[in-house]
Amino acid sequence: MSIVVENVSYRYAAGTPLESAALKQISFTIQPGEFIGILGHTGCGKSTLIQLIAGVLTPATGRILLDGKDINQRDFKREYLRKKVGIVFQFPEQQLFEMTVERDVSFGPRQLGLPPSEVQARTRQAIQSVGLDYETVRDLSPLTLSGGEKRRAAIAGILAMEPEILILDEPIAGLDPVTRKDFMAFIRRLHQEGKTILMVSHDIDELSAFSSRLLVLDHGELILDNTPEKIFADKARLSELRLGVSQPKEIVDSLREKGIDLPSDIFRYEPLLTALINRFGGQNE
Amino acid sequence: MSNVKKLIITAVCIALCVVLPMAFHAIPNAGSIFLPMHIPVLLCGLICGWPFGLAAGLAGPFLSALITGMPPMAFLPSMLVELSVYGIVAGILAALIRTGKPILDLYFSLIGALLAGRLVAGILNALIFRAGSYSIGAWVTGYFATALPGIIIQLILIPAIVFALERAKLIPRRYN
Amino acid sequence: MDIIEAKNLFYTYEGEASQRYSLEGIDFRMKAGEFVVLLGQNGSGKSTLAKHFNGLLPLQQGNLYIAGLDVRDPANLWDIRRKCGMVFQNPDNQFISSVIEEDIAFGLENYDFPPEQIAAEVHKALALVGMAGFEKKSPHMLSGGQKQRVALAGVLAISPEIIIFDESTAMLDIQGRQEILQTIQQLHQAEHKSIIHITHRMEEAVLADRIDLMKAGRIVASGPPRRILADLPLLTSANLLPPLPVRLYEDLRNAGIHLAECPLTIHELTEQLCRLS
Amino acid sequence: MMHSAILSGHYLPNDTPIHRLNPRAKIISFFTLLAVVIITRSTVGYTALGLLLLSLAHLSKTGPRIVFSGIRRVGLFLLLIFLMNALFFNGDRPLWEYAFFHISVGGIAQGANVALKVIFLMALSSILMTTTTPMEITDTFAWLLSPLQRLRIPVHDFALMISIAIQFIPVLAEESETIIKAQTARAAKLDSPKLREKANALLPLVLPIFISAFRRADELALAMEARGFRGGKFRTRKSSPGFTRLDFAALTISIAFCAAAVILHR
Repeated sequence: MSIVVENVSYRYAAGTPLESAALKQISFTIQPGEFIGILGHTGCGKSTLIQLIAGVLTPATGRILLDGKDINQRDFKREYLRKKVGIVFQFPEQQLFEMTVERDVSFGPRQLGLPPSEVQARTRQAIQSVGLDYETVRDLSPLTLSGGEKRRAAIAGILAMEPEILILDEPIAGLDPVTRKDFMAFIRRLHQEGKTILMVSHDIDELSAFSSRLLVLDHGELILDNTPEKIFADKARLSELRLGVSQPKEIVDSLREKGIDLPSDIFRYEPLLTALINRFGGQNE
Repeated sequence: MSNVKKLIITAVCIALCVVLPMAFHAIPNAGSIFLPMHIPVLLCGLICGWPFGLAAGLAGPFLSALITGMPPMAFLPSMLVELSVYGIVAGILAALIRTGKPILDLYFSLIGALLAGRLVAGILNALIFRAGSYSIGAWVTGYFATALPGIIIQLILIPAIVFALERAKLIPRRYN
Repeated sequence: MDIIEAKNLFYTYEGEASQRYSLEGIDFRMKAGEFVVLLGQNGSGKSTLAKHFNGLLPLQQGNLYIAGLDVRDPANLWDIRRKCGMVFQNPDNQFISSVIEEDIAFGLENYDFPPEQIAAEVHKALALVGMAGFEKKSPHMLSGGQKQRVALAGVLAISPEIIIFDESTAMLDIQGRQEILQTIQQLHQAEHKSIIHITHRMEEAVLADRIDLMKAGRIVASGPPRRILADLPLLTSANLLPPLPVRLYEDLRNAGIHLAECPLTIHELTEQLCRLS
Repeated sequence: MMHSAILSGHYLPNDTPIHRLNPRAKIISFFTLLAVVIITRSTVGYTALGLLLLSLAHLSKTGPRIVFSGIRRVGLFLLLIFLMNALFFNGDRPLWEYAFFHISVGGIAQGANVALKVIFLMALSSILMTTTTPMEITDTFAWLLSPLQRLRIPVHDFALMISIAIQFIPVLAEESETIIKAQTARAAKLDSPKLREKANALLPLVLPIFISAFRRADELALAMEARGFRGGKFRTRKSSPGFTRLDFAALTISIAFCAAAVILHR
């Protein structure tokens, strides 16, 4: 299940003075099992890009291929795309509407016309997987849940369609630290279970924690497409793009400036801790 | 509900009169059938009372005509009359009708408002806007036959919206 | 003189199924010109407490004085709201006009400012937040950080003594957050405003004179950032994560590496580590 | 598509003579020209009006593309009006008849007449909306309607209501677009013929839009109260500057056009 994005571009408010090129000639490929972070300032086109990949917007130029077939061709079956690619928009709790959590989460599967037994099984599984207890919440109105619970229920609604590729637009925006940490662990577990993850965020720390590859967008252009190690290595380029680095990387860089040479390719917390322990451990014995 | 809140809810309903037709214009044959501009006006009358329903019925179509050109100016006068009557009658009936079962109150108020609105608009059309060449036949077809699907959809959507807003604690429950 | 004095506040949201107290016996004092951060997880009562200070929520139990005015006396309500301004969380839900100068004039009109003075006050308020020249622009063309600064200008226009930021940075990106934090510090240092900043982000709490930590409707701790943010067991009991430098300080200590002092920022951490080597 | 629909009436900040006009003078001229559009029937009248509108579009730096972009949106509707008149209106000099269809020069003229009126009305309102802030429009209406204040009709609250509505439009428009996209990504289907199914298919789109809109109203109510809003109180409006030579020029031109139209089409 690979996706090829082939020099795709998109224009906003075409034909008016506020017309802006949201995306210009973007090309890259998504291999199964990858965890890709998409990074960039607000307005750089990252949300537009993932909506194009999910087939919710159609590109002005270029193509998007799912297993080699162009998803915007007339003969491409929409339902097939919905089964393979799931997209969670920012603040997904806005889309809750049904009388009960069970009906809201099962909305997707029901629309796909799946047999009731399978719908019920998928709904139960999706609700449990987001950390909500199926029996207690199933008959509650989604509108009366707390902020964090609403977001979990909304995401369960997409997971219930069991997509192989999961696209997340700022999934933990506005959540408090502990809920954020739980959510990131949950998304990581989905990745370990084999789902391909595409996550949009403007928070470097979130993305660098799990992504195996980072795409950096700036004013509608794909500027960088590489592993976090390589991207964080080029500090000048990042500050030019007004993008910071992860906090652990910032610590490594400031220590190296002061003459304490830790390996420069560290950008996550655990490797930083071990490097510091090795470097200063001997000091106290 | 405080007057300040009713004022802002009406403002939001007026904004939705402009937004909903645009949003549903993109969906093939959805917009034209379910008359999106009627829903916020009827809802505003039901929830905030007839003065606010009247305000929404006047300002909604007017702003929409100015900002998006829908309805075109030529159709604006009769639309203003029809929607204002919806807002007023929905508000008055919602205040008067107290059957004890919320769904019944809503249905009676809505059906009453929809009938009254079309009746008044039909009469005024006949008398003023298209004097002479306006027969009862045209009125029935214009306001009922083609709009019937829209009416049925409104009778399903509006109560659903009211109950969802109550569940979300955004408006007070009708009977607690 | 205390600008805010609250004693024994209790509050429950009516219709709240569990009849749980959102505020359970809160005592809170704040001196004029102080910068206090209310820290705590979602649902700990931070916003409920703040909405007492400008009378948005009715005082159910206890007593409360804002700038010497007794909240119990309804006649004081408009003066209290003038002295205690508030900027909210969602940047898009605070505007009453699609032209910035008209939105900022709203507060001035409500307090019967003479019309001919309004334009000058609007210009002054916009300059205070570094948005001079945006008078004719529409709020919807702005970034999240700029929108919050315009909302702040609307509050500053009626020259309050206290400004409450109710999770005003929660929905902003890094750049927007920096803009707001710089503006807050400038208001505190240059304009001597009393600031209450409600947040659940550690790196923002570091800037305060004092942190009040809230959990389940109670203030469970109050003190300078150095003491509160370095107290790992306290933070974890309130469901909060320590700033990265503090977490590193603890993990290093468990591995037998002792830094002289618990660092709160990356700069302090680097200094501590250099001193060690 | 959505953005272009908003923009045909959206305020575009600019420094042009039309922007500098006192809103009261501008709106009085707007209504006078509105009357002219309604009265005009002759080709001479329409060409004169067309030239005026084009020069206004140019003078206000809005440019014809924006002014007439709203019309593209109702192209289908205009065609409908034109055909309805051309096919059914039995005017003079019939050209072709079949059953109840009868095309005549008179019919075609009548169709063109109605279609042109709609186009010019929309162009005129587009010029007004792009050069006048919604608040200026509401203030002017509040001024025009202020005599009603004595009849205890809360004109100022009505003006404030419209101002809040106008500023909410872009936010709610973008949000509805997102909600519709998100629900269609959850395979919400809208093409089912049966009415009951179509209504149920609209629920996942309409319910979240209203819930979110009402939640925003809640938050704005708090923000307004926090800034001292007391509702109903007669708020002191900003004083409106007097008329300048520019304003009088605009008024005389529009009145002159109106007089000419009345004489021409008596």
